[in-house]
Amino acid sequence: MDISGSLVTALMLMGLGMAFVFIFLGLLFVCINLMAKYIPVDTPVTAPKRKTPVSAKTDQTQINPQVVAAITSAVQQYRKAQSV
Amino acid sequence: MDISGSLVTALMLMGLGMAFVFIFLGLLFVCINLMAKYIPVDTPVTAPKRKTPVSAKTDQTQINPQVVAAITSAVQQYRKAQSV
Amino acid sequence: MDISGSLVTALMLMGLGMAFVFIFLGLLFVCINLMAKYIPVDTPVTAPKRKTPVSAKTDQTQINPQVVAAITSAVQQYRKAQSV
Amino acid sequence: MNGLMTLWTDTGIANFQWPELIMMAVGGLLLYLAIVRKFEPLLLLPIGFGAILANIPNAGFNDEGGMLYYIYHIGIETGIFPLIIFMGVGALTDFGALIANPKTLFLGAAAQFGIFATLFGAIILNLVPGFEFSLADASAIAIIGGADGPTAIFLASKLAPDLLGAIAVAAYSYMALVPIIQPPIMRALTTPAEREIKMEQLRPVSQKEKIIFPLAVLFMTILFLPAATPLVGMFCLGNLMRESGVVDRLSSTAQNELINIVTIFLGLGVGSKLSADKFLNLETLGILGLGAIAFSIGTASGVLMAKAMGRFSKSPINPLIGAAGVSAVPMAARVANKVGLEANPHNFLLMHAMGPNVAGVLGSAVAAGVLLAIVG
Amino acid sequence: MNGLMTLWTDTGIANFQWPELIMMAVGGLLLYLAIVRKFEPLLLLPIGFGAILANIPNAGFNDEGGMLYYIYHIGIETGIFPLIIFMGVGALTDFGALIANPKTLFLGAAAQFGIFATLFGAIILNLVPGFEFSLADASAIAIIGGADGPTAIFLASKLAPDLLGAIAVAAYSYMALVPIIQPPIMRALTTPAEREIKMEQLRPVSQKEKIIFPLAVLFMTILFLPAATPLVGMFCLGNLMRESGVVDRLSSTAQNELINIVTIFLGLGVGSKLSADKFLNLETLGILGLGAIAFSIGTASGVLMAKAMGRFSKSPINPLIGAAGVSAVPMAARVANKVGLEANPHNFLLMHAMGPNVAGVLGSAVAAGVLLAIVG
Amino acid sequence: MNGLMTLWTDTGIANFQWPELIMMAVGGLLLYLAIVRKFEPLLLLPIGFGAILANIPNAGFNDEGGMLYYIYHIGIETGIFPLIIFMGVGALTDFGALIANPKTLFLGAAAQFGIFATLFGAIILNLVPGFEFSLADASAIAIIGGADGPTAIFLASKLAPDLLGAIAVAAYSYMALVPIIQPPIMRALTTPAEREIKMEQLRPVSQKEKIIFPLAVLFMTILFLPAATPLVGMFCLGNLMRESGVVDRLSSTAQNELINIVTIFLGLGVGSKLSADKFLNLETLGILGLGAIAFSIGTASGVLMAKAMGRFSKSPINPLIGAAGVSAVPMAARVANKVGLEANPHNFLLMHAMGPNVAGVLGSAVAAGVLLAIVG
Ligand code: NA
Ligand code: NA
Ligand code: NA
Repeated sequence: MDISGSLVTALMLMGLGMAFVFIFLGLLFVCINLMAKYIPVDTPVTAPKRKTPVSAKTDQTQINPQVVAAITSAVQQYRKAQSV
Repeated sequence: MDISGSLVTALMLMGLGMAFVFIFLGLLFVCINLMAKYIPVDTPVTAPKRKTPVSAKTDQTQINPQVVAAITSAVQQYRKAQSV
Repeated sequence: MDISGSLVTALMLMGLGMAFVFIFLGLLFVCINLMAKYIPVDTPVTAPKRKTPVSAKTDQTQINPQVVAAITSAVQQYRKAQSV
Repeated sequence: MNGLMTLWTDTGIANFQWPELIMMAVGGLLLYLAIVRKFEPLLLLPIGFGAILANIPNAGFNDEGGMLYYIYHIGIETGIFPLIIFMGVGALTDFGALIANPKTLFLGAAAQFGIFATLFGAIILNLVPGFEFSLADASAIAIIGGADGPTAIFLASKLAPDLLGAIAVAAYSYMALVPIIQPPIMRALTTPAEREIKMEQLRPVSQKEKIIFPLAVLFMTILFLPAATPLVGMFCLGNLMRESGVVDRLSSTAQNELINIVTIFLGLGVGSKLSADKFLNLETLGILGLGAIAFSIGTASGVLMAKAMGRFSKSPINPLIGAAGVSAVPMAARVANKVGLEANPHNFLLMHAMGPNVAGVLGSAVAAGVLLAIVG
Repeated sequence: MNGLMTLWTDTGIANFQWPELIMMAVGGLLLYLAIVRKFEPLLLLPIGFGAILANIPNAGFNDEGGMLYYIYHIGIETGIFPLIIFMGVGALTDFGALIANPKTLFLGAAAQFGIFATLFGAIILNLVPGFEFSLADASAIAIIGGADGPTAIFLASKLAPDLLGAIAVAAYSYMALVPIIQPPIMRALTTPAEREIKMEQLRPVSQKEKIIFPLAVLFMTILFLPAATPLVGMFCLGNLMRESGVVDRLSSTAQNELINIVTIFLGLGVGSKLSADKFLNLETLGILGLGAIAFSIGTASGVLMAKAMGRFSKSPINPLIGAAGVSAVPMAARVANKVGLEANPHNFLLMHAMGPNVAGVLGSAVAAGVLLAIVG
Repeated sequence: MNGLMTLWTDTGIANFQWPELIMMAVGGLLLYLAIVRKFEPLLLLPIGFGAILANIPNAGFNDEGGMLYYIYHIGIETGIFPLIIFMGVGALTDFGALIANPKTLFLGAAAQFGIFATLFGAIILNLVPGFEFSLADASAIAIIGGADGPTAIFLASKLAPDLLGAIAVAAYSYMALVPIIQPPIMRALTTPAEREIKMEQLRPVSQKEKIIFPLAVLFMTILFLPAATPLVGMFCLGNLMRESGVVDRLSSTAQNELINIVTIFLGLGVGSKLSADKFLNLETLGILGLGAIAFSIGTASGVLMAKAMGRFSKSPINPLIGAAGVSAVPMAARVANKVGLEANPHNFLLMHAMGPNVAGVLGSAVAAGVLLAIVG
């Protein structure tokens, strides 16, 4: 194929491709809006709660503030007791 | 093969198969009883202790009662101290 | 190949092989010495700090002495409190 | 405009035909069962997804060079994937309850009657016009009664690859339905008094016994049924890795990452066999019906065997645990426990039911070996 | 002395030729970028290492029977490795931000203009003597603008395997360079006032929506673009495993061990295509140049689209998040956040930019499907 | 009754022959060593199990279509499995002690004399009627002296696949026996005063040095010994992933899940080569004898080299650490530490012995490369 033919094909691909991408994602836009409208939000899922592999760690992190405080204070008491 | 032939074969398979399964698991029954008789139970393994991947967690769980109690009390002390 | 020929080849391989191994590791010796000379040791990496999969555990171990002491003491206090 | 035509003639819309649409709906149904109803989701989710992918027109997942083509031919046709899963199941299985109460082996044996009765039933079904199950087909269908996914997939891939999709779907669906299928049968065949029977506490089992057990099973399979050694061998390897205590990192990998990886691909590969021409026919209905029969007969045989044994046994046997002999680990054992709790809220049968439950795994592997040796 | 000669004639020293030396230096450069500059090290480290191994004289890594030969033909030529990675990426992706603000889909669509403009550019480049990109070559090069590694590798392996090495290297290098390429373009196309725009907080998204979303995407791909189903299908499978919540162990394995294992081998396999005869030519320079253009045009398109949408939208839209539409997850979203913080230190755009960011992944998979359907 | 006959003619009982029975006993012995004696259980357990499976009459594990057939031809014949294991070993290896005290490289070099002396010994053994080791056989046997499993398996799969089973079993058995083989030799060649020598503390090593080290090793292998690049290359890739600190998730996977998965299958595949016709012959006895000699000579060479170097070195060298040069990581280093503690309870040699220990890994990979280049 000569270059000018290729250029025309490429231009056609550009138009067709962008149109297709927009139509596709546009239909998805419609889908999501329908979902938002018809699916009850009775059980709002707070993002970090369900993620499997992360959860284990996150949960630990969530406990941390208390535990860390507890352990810190215990360590301090222990040290005080020892340094006496 | 005609159907009646197949049926005979299937019946034969049923008898043979059930007999084989019973003989096989029956011999296993004998094996286990021999094991129970001749293997000293000097080291009774309590189930949850050796399971590999679980063990790490289980061990932690086993410590838990103590640790949880400790941490709970430490947290309570810490809170009390703070609320003062 | 007759045996005596093989033996000569084997002897040759022995000399060649050992020479090669020594030359190779000897050049590596030179390399390491050059590295030691020209690479500043401004950031000395203490071994256990960077090892990925180990690190998680090691870090925990490093905290352990303190934490264990703290928890032990907390447990003891808790038990004392309970036994009263 | 040439390109536009290419795109259009390529779309699913322009190429859909009813059979494929229906099969995608079947895939969607499996996803629904897996996600919403939580029916054996570890397998039904990838199977359902694979069924959808396999039936997309023009996508070529099942054609040479397609992803499902590779997965099926490399992992399932060779038998490698079910065997790896079975190794993982072995590494996950604790034979302690069985070793402590070896009588339960006979419950696991009796429940296999579901398999062989169904084999007979499948042949009888040939009397109905439209059914033409060969002996190999009938054997592969009957193994659904074993209530063991990897065993069913392995045997079907050897004896009746065309029926693999329907057989695997039936096996996993009924395994998920065990809490619905079994209790009525269990209640019908037992009196309230029998269901209340308390069993003696299990003796402790030493590590040595647990290590020797898989080796003894392997040894006997070698002696009497070499055809079952692929299945039983991999199962025992997994169990030996678990119990030996010296290769914990291998055992852990077999129980987790390896079995997970293979499960994803096994599911997709099984789903790839859910194509319209193989699934949308009378035979599938027959398979589904026979599968339900197989589970029911297996359950009944186990319960009746337990009742019979209870007559002659010194220590009491609750007949409910016989139902766990079909395997479907650990679901059937939990069902036995639950039905027992209904009769007596203080009677925990779970550990006692684990004995016949794991015995059923061995039982159906042995049955699969017999079928492979004679029919295969 | 015979042996000594054999050893000598075998050594690298005696066999080095300039092209291979240069390619090993390229491999070394990739290692440097990965380790010292931390450019996408998960892929550039194995790619760089693979490039070095592939160019060792007399080592035969790429010859039949060599390790890289197996890796390439089993994992990359078949498309299996990029598809498994894409499944893992799906399992790692949270579509919450996109579902909460679906308008951002259009930003992800607009940014794909980088792909198609580059396709046109690659054909124009044929006017320069020495360049001879076929339409397939041009399409494979253009997908660099999609800023998605697995998509680029998958498409290149199908359309232009000879260019795979250069295309993958360009794609990952530019993804790492996103924090350098994008900000000037973003600043040039926006006023300080626009960069300061605060966006409304995102609504909570229910689990049901998150589960239905990947199924809807799959369904639409089946309807309109079957050629994209391998990529989109595996991505949606991963995302469905994540969001369904019933197969957590499969989802976790897909996100961790499985994707890690495949990443090592994918990198080595891509590196194996960095051989002197395929890489050391004018075309590679063209690919690198076109890749940079693709990223820049994609960024600009996204920003301009966001500005345009901001005019007509009820809720305010910060045009910076349009730049995240090229994907390069999550780097481009972080860049949008950072440039936003420069304008207003209290304005966190990260969550808002995640919407176009993941939309860009879908957008370029769709674009790849269009190219496969028409050009492939 | 036909079926009964089929079952019977199929049983192991009806088909057992002495050679297979003996090989299964050998497999059982390996399991015993692995489980009860804890001899390198990670490999000897799957190898032993594989040996049992491979010798089951009528089970066809080694026939085309059998599981071990696939494992062997896909993973071992291609060299892929030992190379992946070697990558994992690289990711597990810390070269810090070697970089801090590079003189220990010469100890690792000296210990390789065990390899080349054994090669000579294997040829001499041909004088005994019944032995007919080719040069390739002799080389594959000699590498047992390298005390490195993956290296031995890789070399044997290339040079003498028929001997692979015996060589792998000998290599791993002797590695497990290091605490029994080495101490007498170490004590015989050293005086108590020498064994008490305290060594200087090691200098801290920077991350930069640790990153450059594997690259330097790779570079030198490329220059001087391309035949060793598969082994050394994968080892260095693993070590670079570990030390670079930028691909921790890949490094972790290479050290754990990936190496575990491959270890299971490598073991089974090696076990599949333990068939009666390949193992039950005079040559196996020769291999076992030569293996013991190789370990002993390697140990002695390392100790003597350390004594010689101690004469001329400014900083003191305890000759016991020379024994660690055979590698057998980390067993040999622990043995050096233990024998040192017997002489002086306050003298910890472990870290000092890690230097020659890891040097020995490189040394035997280089030796394998020389043998591949000249004999292969
Ligand atoms: Na069963
Ligand atoms: Na994109
Ligand atoms: Na060595």
